Formats: sequence, structure tokens, C-alpha cells
Amino acid sequence: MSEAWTVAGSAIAQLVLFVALAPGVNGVVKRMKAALQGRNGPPILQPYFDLMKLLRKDTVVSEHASAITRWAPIVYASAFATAALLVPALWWPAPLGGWGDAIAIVGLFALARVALALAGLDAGSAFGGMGSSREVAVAALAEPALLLALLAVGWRTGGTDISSAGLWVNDHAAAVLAPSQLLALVAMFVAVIAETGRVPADNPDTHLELTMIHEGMLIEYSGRPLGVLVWATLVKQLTLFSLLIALFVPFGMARAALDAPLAIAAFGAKLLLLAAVMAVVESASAKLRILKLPELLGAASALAVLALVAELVVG
Amino acid sequence: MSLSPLVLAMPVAAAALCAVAGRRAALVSVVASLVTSALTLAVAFDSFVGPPRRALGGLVYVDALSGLVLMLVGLVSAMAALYSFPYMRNAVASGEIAERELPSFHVWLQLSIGAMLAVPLMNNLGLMWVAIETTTLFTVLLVAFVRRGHALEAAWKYFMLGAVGLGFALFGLLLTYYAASHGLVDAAGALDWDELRAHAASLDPDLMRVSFVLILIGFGTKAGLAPMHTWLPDAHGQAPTPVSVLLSGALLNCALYGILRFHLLAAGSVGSAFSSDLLVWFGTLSIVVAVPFVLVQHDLKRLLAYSSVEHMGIVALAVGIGGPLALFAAAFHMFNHAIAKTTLFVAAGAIGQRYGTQRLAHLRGAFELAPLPALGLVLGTLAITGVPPFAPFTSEFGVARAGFAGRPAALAGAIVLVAGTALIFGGMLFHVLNVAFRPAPRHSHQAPFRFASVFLGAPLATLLVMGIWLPPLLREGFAAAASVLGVAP
Amino acid sequence: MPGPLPDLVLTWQLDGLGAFFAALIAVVSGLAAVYAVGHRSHGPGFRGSGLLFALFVLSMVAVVLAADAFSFLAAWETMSLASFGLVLTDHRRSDVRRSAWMYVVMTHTATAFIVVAFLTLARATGSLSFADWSARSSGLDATTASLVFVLGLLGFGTKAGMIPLHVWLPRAHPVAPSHVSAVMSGVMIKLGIYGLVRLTFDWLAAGPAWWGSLVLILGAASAVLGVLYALMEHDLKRLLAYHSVENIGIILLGLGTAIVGRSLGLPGIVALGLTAALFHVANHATFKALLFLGAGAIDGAVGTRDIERLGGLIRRMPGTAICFLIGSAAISALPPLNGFASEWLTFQALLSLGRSGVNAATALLPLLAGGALALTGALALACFVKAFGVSFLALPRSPRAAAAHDASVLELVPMATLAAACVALGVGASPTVALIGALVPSATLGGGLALGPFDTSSGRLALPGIALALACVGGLAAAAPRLLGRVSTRVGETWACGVTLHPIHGYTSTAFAKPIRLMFRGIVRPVRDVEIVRRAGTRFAASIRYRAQVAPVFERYVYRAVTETLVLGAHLVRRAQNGSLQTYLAYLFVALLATLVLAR
Amino acid sequence: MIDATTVVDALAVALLAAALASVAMRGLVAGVWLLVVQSTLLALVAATIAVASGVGHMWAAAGLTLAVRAIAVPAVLFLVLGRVALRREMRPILTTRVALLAGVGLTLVAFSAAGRLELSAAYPAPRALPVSLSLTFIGVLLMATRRKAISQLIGLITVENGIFLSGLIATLGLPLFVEIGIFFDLLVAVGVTAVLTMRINEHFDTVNTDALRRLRG
Repeated sequence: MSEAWTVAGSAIAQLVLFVALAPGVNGVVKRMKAALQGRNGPPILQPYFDLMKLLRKDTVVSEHASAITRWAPIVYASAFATAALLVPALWWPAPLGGWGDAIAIVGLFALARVALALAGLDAGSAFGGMGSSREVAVAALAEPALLLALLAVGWRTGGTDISSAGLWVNDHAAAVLAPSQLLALVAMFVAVIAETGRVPADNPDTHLELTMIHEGMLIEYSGRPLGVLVWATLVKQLTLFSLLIALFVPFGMARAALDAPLAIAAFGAKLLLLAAVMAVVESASAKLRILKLPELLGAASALAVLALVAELVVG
Repeated sequence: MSLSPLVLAMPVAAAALCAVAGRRAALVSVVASLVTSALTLAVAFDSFVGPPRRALGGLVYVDALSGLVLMLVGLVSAMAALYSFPYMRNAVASGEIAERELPSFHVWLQLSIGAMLAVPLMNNLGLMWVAIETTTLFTVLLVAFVRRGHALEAAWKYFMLGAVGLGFALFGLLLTYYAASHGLVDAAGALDWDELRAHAASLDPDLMRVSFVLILIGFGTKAGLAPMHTWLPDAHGQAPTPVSVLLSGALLNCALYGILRFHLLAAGSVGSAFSSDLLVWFGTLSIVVAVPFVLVQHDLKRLLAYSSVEHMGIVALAVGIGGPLALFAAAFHMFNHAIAKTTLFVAAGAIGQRYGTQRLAHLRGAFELAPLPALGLVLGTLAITGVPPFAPFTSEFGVARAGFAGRPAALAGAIVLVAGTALIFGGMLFHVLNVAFRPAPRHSHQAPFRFASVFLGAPLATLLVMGIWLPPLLREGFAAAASVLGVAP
Repeated sequence: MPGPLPDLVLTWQLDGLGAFFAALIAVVSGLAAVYAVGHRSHGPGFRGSGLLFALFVLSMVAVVLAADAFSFLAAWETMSLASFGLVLTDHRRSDVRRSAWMYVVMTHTATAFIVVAFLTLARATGSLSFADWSARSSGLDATTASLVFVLGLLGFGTKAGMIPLHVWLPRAHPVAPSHVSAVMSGVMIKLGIYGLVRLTFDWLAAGPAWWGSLVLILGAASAVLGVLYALMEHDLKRLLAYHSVENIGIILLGLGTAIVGRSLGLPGIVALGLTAALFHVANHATFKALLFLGAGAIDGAVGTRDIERLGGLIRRMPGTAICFLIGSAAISALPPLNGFASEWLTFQALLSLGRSGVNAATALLPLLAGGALALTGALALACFVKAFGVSFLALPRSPRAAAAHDASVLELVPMATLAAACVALGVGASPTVALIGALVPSATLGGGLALGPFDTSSGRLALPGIALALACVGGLAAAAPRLLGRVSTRVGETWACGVTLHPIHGYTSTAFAKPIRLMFRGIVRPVRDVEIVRRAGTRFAASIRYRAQVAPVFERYVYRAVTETLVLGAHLVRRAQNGSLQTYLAYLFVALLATLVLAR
Repeated sequence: MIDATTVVDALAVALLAAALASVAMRGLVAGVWLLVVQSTLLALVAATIAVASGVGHMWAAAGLTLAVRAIAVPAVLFLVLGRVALRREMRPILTTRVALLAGVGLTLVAFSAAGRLELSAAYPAPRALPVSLSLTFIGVLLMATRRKAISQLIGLITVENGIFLSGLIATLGLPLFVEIGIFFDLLVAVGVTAVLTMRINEHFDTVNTDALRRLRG
């Protein structure tokens, strides 16, 4: 019984943490990008202001829209939030780690994707359809890459259970630099870029029909539902970041209340580092043509397989 | 007392009556055939359960094998006579045949039936040969009965090949007689089956080898074994359909019966391997040869004729494989083929008369214009191509099983059997589906088809039931025939 | 019951495996029958079709009851035959006849392979009874066993629709009445799997590892290619048929894992893989039957299966829409539905096989298969976003779609039941799997399943928990924003760059699949034709027609190649029958001389 | 005994010569006359054996041979020839020379084949059996290489003669009733073919079997 309470407690705690932190992370990335590009950019808290504004706005829905449009944001948000609870961030193990593993995370992402893609088609506009079509096409390549990377990691660390995998790495610090681990890291990083819709896979800041993917599906949304969708997307990004962290550099996570300060510091530092890397990558590379994506993601998958081979050969 | 003399007498009497009966000839012929088939059934069933019977002072000898063939001839000939009733009426109506010719048709029909019935009854193999030769003579006249060029051509080839084949068979017969008359004491009984069977072991093997080869080629021609089958599609395709029924269902079995008798003698003298292997090879070859002609075919009745070649091959293969299972299956399959092929030819004949052609290209939409025959054609095709739960599948399964359990030659034959039947299934079904279901060119009235339950329903139902369950009597019969065919190792 | 041949006895017996399949058959066929009653009004039927359907169902049950080769074959072919008759329902259409013929010929040829396999076993064991086979299986020599395995794989694989023997499937399923397609796709092709399970776990002893590897490779190919071809389709039922190929592939992945596990002597992996396969069998039966029934409802209401002509049906057929949506979600393996559960198990099976660390070869293949499975899942998702989105959402693209009405109660009830089953089997996955585990190994493995499969050594999954979490967080996401006060909702037009929205603005199925078509053009070989009619003397187009389809690679190189070779050969051989009596006499004479000389 | 054997052998050789001659000749009338010759020789064989063995029914055989084979059958054939105005075998499939070579070749085959049979016990003429076999073969050769229905008939009857010869020499003929049956069959056969030939003639206005090649495949 008490165990159930601890699960619930830690779940709520992590939920609050992620929801609260997610926009900030994006703000940091934006700020870093601006710095790299010689602008001074928006304040780090800007995403919070935008979201608050959106959540207070009235909404307009299309006359052709069906119930799908109404329910999509909620399914979308709940899928990502649930996924967020399957990843250990500040402490071991992940709050709901006993209920789902890496595959479950991928599955939940798929659930969210379906919800949004259908919503994109719902209103019958060409942009929405285009967005959905491209989204599922890219995902068709990103998902195997992500999963292969996860399998490649889980391969040595004992399966698809993220907490135990992370703990294994935590206990075998030397393994971090093993070739298989590094290859898997690169593969997973590329997959994460694609999943978070960042350059070179997609451009989160564009509304130009020809280039947008994610934004295309949102085009019919406004006001509060849009706010929910945007926020959920940010939570997803944070989830993926912390997944990277938990699987590759899990050090310093709390096992007991005493470790909390260290854990917070470590998590923050790693997030900052990751944000910096993202910013650099985004500034350094241009968006790829959508038909070039297969090569990028195919390469990621290949790397994942390579990681595996390395694992089998080098051990 | 034995009924077999009556069986012999009946058709001859019927023929005589038909000759004088004038317009009632058809009626006479139908009634007579029904009686005849009843008699044959009686004789056959008696032979299934009882010991071999002799009659007419040893002239007639009936064991289970004769009984089986007798039964088939009886059933099929009755069907043929029955069907000739409506068929000939339509033929006369369409001006294909002059009314005054009808009696002669029935005369020839009855005489052919008589000759065929004589084949399994003769104790003396020489007279058996004479009977088989006689069937040729009469059936040739039936094939050429409609004076169309094609029919004449078919009859001519049928006669020529048949005559040459039977010539070789006679040669083989002579050699056997030679061997016997020098191996046995009295030359008079030296062609009597029971004598020969008794002394088979003491016949000169070299002579019997050559003799059996000649017999196999000779009677094989008549039985439609490849590569001597070439006359068969012509004759079966061009004959009036009731005659086709008779040829496919009855005559082929008679010829095969001749081969089987000599197979037993050869096996007794040379050892079973020789003749069995020959039967396996010719049977397999017949199956193989039938395939391409079924896959690509332009004429409905020729299609059925080639399927007959295949099935004669299957029976020969089964006998060649040997062993209780295969021989039982062989007897069973003879039965199945006779029944199924009768149904198919009746259905094909009805459809053919409805359209006035047998060219597959012109037959379409039969399911609308002649529903029952079309249905019978489709179901009959499924049956004959060995689709469970129809009986032919069961018998073929038995053959294949025995073949797989047997020596290499048998194994090869069985594999060919499975593959060949699968291919032939595809071919026949393709043509038949088009005949039945391709939309009809023009919508016209349905052709009435009466007695469908007799011609199509009953046979198909029989095959369906016998695929799963055999009536005890028939089981007895097949088993008994198999034991007659069982060669002493 | 004494059989029609000497030494032939028809034996029937129900064991765990059989019971499992029999239950599936009963449920799905029953629901399909109810649906058929409701669907009676539209679509062609014929007298006795009901009887034929009953025969079809009975023969399927007989297949799983059969305990000897003959009974099995009799039931098996009766099943094929009955379904053939049902496929032929609309026999006036030439494509129906061709498809039905193709189906029956392929399935009959497959049966020929099975017959040879059975008789080879009979030759080796001297018996036709399945019990004897499994008892004496260890006595078989390796080559015979492998031969039987390959023959059986060909035979049962054809029935199951395994690539490259799937050609009949996307042709036969669409032309059959929908409730028949539901049963064929939901249950009948699974009997191919049943045969494979029997063959590899009951009749044959553990074989070399390449058996399982072969099954894995074929499974991966079937899964990926099946879903790719499905994506290229815009005939709803053909699309679903290709998904059957895909799902058979997924099942084969589980089965292959189990077979490899058996060869390597790893009971845990055998149990895991077999459970995954059988659980997916059950799941696919539910959602594929559901989807076919839904497609039938659409066909009945709109009169076409062409997705391009549909659209906007969610408002006109809400009941069908909800059921179809659930079915789509299930088949796209979305948590917490049943499709996800069984695919999760398959992943785990592959991973644990890979990690069993025997050698690099046995390790890498499962991982690649896992990748293929992931790709399949993602593509299936894309396909059903297309299928559902294009046919149910946006604006109707044809007047009949605009005038459609929802299905009748008798049609909706079975669909709703199946939809409920999809949810139940998902949330209730562990008890279901426990049940299967209790049923099946008793028949096949000897020992019980060693582990509660949802807590494997390598991963854990609790779908009830996931479902709970989804519900709570979803409620939160719906409720939380209200704390910021209420906002009003206004209905407006869809943004279409200022012009008024027209149905053709919405994405069509062809357009939707285009990125994927281009990404995988190396595999699906798309061909496009664009014809532009210009207004006289201007550069302006009066009309533009764009058609894109994919080359039917397998039909061309597998099916048609074989048939054409056969027919060509037949034409050559037929020259021998040249009508000349002299030639025929020559044959006769040569035959005589040859026999005289050769026969010794 | 010995002289009977030599006589039979001589007659057999004459038969072979007659058969080869009918291969060489293309005139139909000549062909039929050659049949008469063959049949007469057969009758003589039968008679010789009857004398030598004193078996009663061999006389019957000889008589039947004369009556049926030497008189009745040729008569029917001449009748047919009269009906269908036709005198020569046009364009045979093999030229005369090749046909002759083939005939000789087949004779050799026949001798080798018959040589494989242990006929030492054969009464009364061991060397005649190969001849009968070669007669049969030559008959088939005739049928296979001639285009006219009549010449094919001639070939067929040559075959029958060969078989009959072997019957005579090897086994003193078959049991009488079988013998009679066979004769009866021969008669009916010739009758039937005559009917057929004339029907063919009236239907195609030719007895050239090239017209009979419509049924194929």
C-alpha cells in the first residue's frame, strides 16, 4: 500500500517537474542559438509567457472539424506526459518504470503522433494533410532508428527497462566510452533530433508551407488547445533529453533524499550541456529536404546496428 | 444357378429387338440396359462375397476382378442408354441425325455393351481378346454414327490404331499360348484363365516378358495409356455423348482389365518386378502426358478425354505400385473414375447440345443458360481432379500413400501423381469456370434439363459419401478385387 | 471412425492448441454470421451461401480437430473449397473469377506440398496418425526432417499468405463478401500458422537453427513488404488484405524466434516466442475481422471501397467510425490496445533470443528483425492514419459519401463487440497470455511456460497501469487549463489561403502516401502517369489527371512467371498431337520397340 | 518332318519377299494382289503343317485362310477400289528406296528380337517366327508411310498375316473356336473399314488421309 503511495507521489513530483521545466529548456536552447548566431534573442522565460497567453485566448475551430479535433490535444498531452513518467530524471528508478519500458515509450509517442496526424487531416485543409503525411513518413524512419538505438543500448545493459539500463551504465562508468555505447549514442541523438522536430529534420520556428512538418498539423489550432499541444511537445522534448541522459550519462542521480542537491545540480548541468549541443547542431546545419531525411535516419539505424556488431565483436 | 449367361444374352436379345422395334427401339434399349445392369450388379455382388464362379462349362469365369469391371460396365452402360434417350431426341430435333437411323444406333449400342460385358466374363483369354476386338468394331460405328468429317476422321484413327494395337496384343496372346501349350499338358485349355493362373509359375519367363510387353502395348492402346493414347481424345471428343460416356466409363476399364490379367500371369512367371515396373512407368507417363493437353485445350469433351488418359494412368500406376493398399485404391479409383466421368460427360453433353458446339471459346454463361449441367460440370470437375471430400481424392491418396511407402520407382510415380493432379486441377478448373460463369453472350431461354437428379445428383452424392465412408459391400468388393490382383511375391 | 481405405482411420481430438484456435474460429465466425444477417440487404448473395458459410466454418473447426493426416487433408481442402465458393459469390465479374481461380489453384498447389510432406512423414514413421508422428519424430534423419519442414513451410506458408506466396491473398480477400473476408483474413489464414506450429513443435523434433532463421527472414520480409504494399493501396479491402500479410509476418517473427529457441534448447525463449505468436494470432483475428466488417459497412453505405471517393464519414457513420478507429489503433500497435501488447512480446522474444548470446549470427538476425518490426509498426501507423483519416475525416469526395448512412444495428453490434475485445485483450493482456501459456505448451512443449511473459528478464509492461496513467494525466490535461479561467470557442472556416474550401483541397490517399512512396521507391517501384489537357492556345491546364501505382513485382515474377512458363511448355508439347495417323502409328511402334529393347 | 520344316521356311521367305515387294510397289491394285499372294502362301503353310502334324483342325485353318484372307478380304478391297477411282499411292511419305531400306532394317530388328526367344522347341519351323515378326513390322511400316486409306488397310492386313503366321508355326494355331473368332473379327474389321473408307471418300471426295488431320491438340 505504502509502495503504491510512493509510486503515486514520485509520479506526481516528476510530472510537475517536467511540465514546469519543459518550456524553460526550450527557452535556453533558443537563447543559446541566438547567441551563436550573434543575436541576443528572446528571454529564457519567453516560452512561459507565450504559453500563458495561448492558454487564455479564445479558440476558433473549423466548421468541418469533428470530435477528433477536440480530443486530439488531450490524447497528445496525456501520451507524452505518461511517457515522461517512464524515464528516470532526478532519481532512481523512474516513477512508473515498473509499468513500461523503452518500447512503451515509443508506443506512447506513436499514440500521440496518431492523435495529432488525424487532427491534421480533420479539417480538410491541404496544410494539415501535408503535415500529417510528412510527419508519419519521417516517423516511419525515426521510430526504427530510435528503437534500434534503444535495443542496442538495452542489449548490453540488460533489456528494454530504462531504469535498470541506466543503473547498469551508472555502475559501469568505464562502459560509457565503449565503442558500442558511443555509436549507440550518436544513433540515438540523431533519432532524438528527428523526433523533436529540430533542424536538420524539421524547423520548429517556421510556418512556411513548403518546409514545415509539425507546424502543419497545428495550423487549424488556436488558443487554449494550441497551448496544450505546444506545451505537450515541449514535455516530449524534455522526455527525450532525459532519456538520452539516463541511458548514456546517468551519473549522480539520487538514490536517497540526501543525494537530492547533487542530483538536481547534475541534471541541470547535463541538460544545459545537451541544450548547447542542440544549439550548435541547429546553427551549424541547414534543414534537409524531406526526401534527404531517409539517408540521415538510415545512417542512424545503421549506426545502431553497428553499435550492436561492435558489442558482439569487442564485447 | 449363375446369372452370367443371362448377362451375356440380354444385350444381344435387346439388339435384335431394337432392330425390329422401329420407333420404340430407344425404349427397348433403355429398359434392356436397366435390366442388364441389375443383372450385372447381382453377379458382381455375388462375386464380391463368394468364391469365383464358373458357367457354361467353364467358358465363363467370374471372380471379384471380373465382378468389379462387370459392375462398372453395367452401371455406365445403363447411364449411357438412359442418356441416349434425351440426347438423341435433341439430336434428331436439331437435324443432326435422321429419325430413321435411331434404331440402328441402339442396335450398335446394345452390341457394344454386349461385347464389353463379355470381356470380363470370358474365361478363355483368346475369347477375351476377341471380345475386346469386337468392342472396337461396334464402337467405331457408333463414333462415326453422325456423318461429320471430324467424326469420320476420329473413327478412322480409332479403328486403325486400335486394330494395330490389338494385333500386337494377339501376338502377345500367341506367345502366352505357346508358352502354355509347351509348359502345360493339354493345349485345349492352354488359354483358360484358371489353368494359366494355376500354372503361371511354370511358364517360360523370356516368352512371358515379350508377351507381356506386346499385351501392354496392345491393350494399352485401347486403354488409352500414353503414348498410345493418341486416338482417345479424337474418339471421345467426336462421338455422340452417350457413346463418349460408354467409351470413357466402360471400354477403358475393359481394356485395362485385359492388361491386368496378363500382368498377373507375367508376375507369376517372371516375378512381379518386371510387369509392375512397366505399369508404373506407363502409368506415370500417361499422367505426365495428360497435363499439357489439359492446361491448354480448346474443346470441352477433349478436355474430359485427356483427363481419362490421366486416370487410366493413375490406375495403372496403382497396380504397378502393388500391395494391398495400392490395389484396393486401384479398384476404388476405377470405380470413382467411371462414375465421375459419366457425370462429367453427361453435363458436358447437355451444355454442348444447348450451345451447339463444344469449343470452349464459345461456351460461356452456362450457369445461366443450363444451370444444373453447369453445376454438375463444376462439381464433377472438382471430384475428378481429386479434391476432398470427393472419393477420387481418397483413392488417389491411397495410391500416393502406397507409392511413398514403396520402392523408388513407386515413389517417383507417386510424386508425379501428386504434382500432376495439382496441375490438372488448375487447368480443368480454369476452363470449367469460364464455361460456367463467363457472362453469356446473349440472354436466351434456359435449356430444360430433366432427370438431373439421376444423371448428376446421384453420382455426385455417391462420390461425396464414398470419400468418407464406403458401403460394406463395395469395401468387400474392392478388397476382393485387390486380393485377386495381389501377385504372389 | 473407420476410413474409406484399408488401414485408414479418421481420428479427431481436441488439445490445447486446437482449443485455442477453435475458440477463435467460433467467436469470429459467430460475429461475422450476425453481421452477415444485418448486411444481407446490400451486396450479391446466392442461394445456399449461408449453408456454404456454415460448411466453411465447420471445416475450419474440423481442421483443428483432425488427429491424422487424412482427416486433416479432407477438412483442409473442404475449407479451401468452401471459401473458394464464397469468394466466387459475385461470379459475373471477370476479376472475381480470376481471383477466385488464382486463390483455389494456389491453395490447392499448397495442399499438394502438404500432402507430400505428410506422406514423407508417413513413409518415415509408417503411420498417418499425428500422435505417432510426434512420438517417433526423434527417429527421423536430418535430411528427411528438413525436407518435411521446407515442404510444410511452402504449403502452410501459402495458406497463411507469407511472402512471396501471398499473391492470392490481396486478390481473393477483397472480392469476397465482407463477412467472408473477415473470417478468411481473421481466422482461415491463421490455420496456416496452426499447421506451422504443429509441424515445427509437434510432428518434428527440434531441427537445425536455420529453420527458425528462415522463418524469421520470411517473417520480416512479409511484415515490411506487406505494410509497404498496403500503404500504396487505395482500395480499402485490398489495403486490409495486405495488412494481413504484414501481420502474418509479425506472427512468423514470434514463431521463428520460438523455433530457433527450440533448436538451441532454450525453453524460456520458445515459450516467449510462441506466446507472442499465438497472442498476436488472437489479436489480429479480433482487429482484422473488425476492420473488414467496417470496410464492408462502408462499402454497403457508399457503394465503393475506393478511399479516394470517401471522406467525411465520421459525421455520417459515427458508430462505424468509432469501431474502425479502435481497430486501426489496435492494428497500429498503440498502447494500451492488444496489438501493442503482442508486438511488445515479439520485441521481447527477439531481444532475449539475441541476448541469449549463442553466437553472433543468431544474435544479429533477431536484432535486425526487431528493426524490421519497428519499421513495420511505424509504417502500419502511417497506413491507418491514411485509411481512417482519408475515408472518415475531411470533406466527402463523392455524392454517395455525402449521403451515406450508418450501418444497421446487426452490423454495428459485432463490430462493437470486436472493438471491445481489442481493448479487453490489451488491458487484460497478462491474464490472456497466462491462459494461452496454460493451454498451449501442454500441447507442444511438454513443460508449462516458465515465466509470466509480461515480466521478462529484459523488460516489463503493465498495460493496465499505462491505461490508468493515460486516463489520469489526460484528465489533468483537460482540466488544468480551466484554472486559468474559461474561454469561448468560435466556429469558423478552415484556412485555405483565402479561397473557399473544396473537397479536393483535402489530402487524398495517393497524396498522403507519396512521401513514403518516394522514400521506398527502390522497393515498391512506383509508376506515375500525368496527363495534362491544356486549353486551346493557352498554357493553362483544362484538366490534369495524376495516377500513381506500384509495379506488381511478385505477381509478375512469382505467379505469372510460373503460369506462363507452364502454358508455353504446354503449347510446345501439344504439337505432338498433330492429327496425323502416321505419326500416331509411329509413336505406337516406337513405344513397342523401345519397351522390347529396354524392358528387361 | 525335316522337309516340312524346309517347305515352311521356304514359304516363309516367300512371304517376306511378298511383303517387301508391297513396300516397293506403289500401285494399289498390285498391293491387293500381293495380299492375295501372301494369303495363299499362308494357306499353303497351314496345309503343310496339317500334312506334317496331322492335326485335324489345321485343315480347317488352311481352308478358312484361303476363304477369308485370300478371297473374301481382297474381294472387298477391290470393291472399295472400284468405288473410289484411285490407282496409285501418290507421294508416299518415304521414297521407295528409303522405304525398302527401312523394311530391311525392320526385318533385321525382327530377327534379332525373335532370336532372343528360346524357340528351339518350336514346332515345326524355328526360322519362321522371325519372319512373322518382320511381316508385322513391315505392315506397320506400310501403314505409317502411306497416305491413302487403302494402302493403310493393306498394311493392317499384312500385320494380321504376320501374326497369323506366327500362330501357325509356333503353336499349331490357337484353339479352334478362338481361331474362328479371330477370322470373324478380321472379316468384320475389313467390312467396317470398307464402310468407313467409302464414307470418307464420299465426304471428303478423297481417301487421302491428309484430309484427316483436322483433330489436333
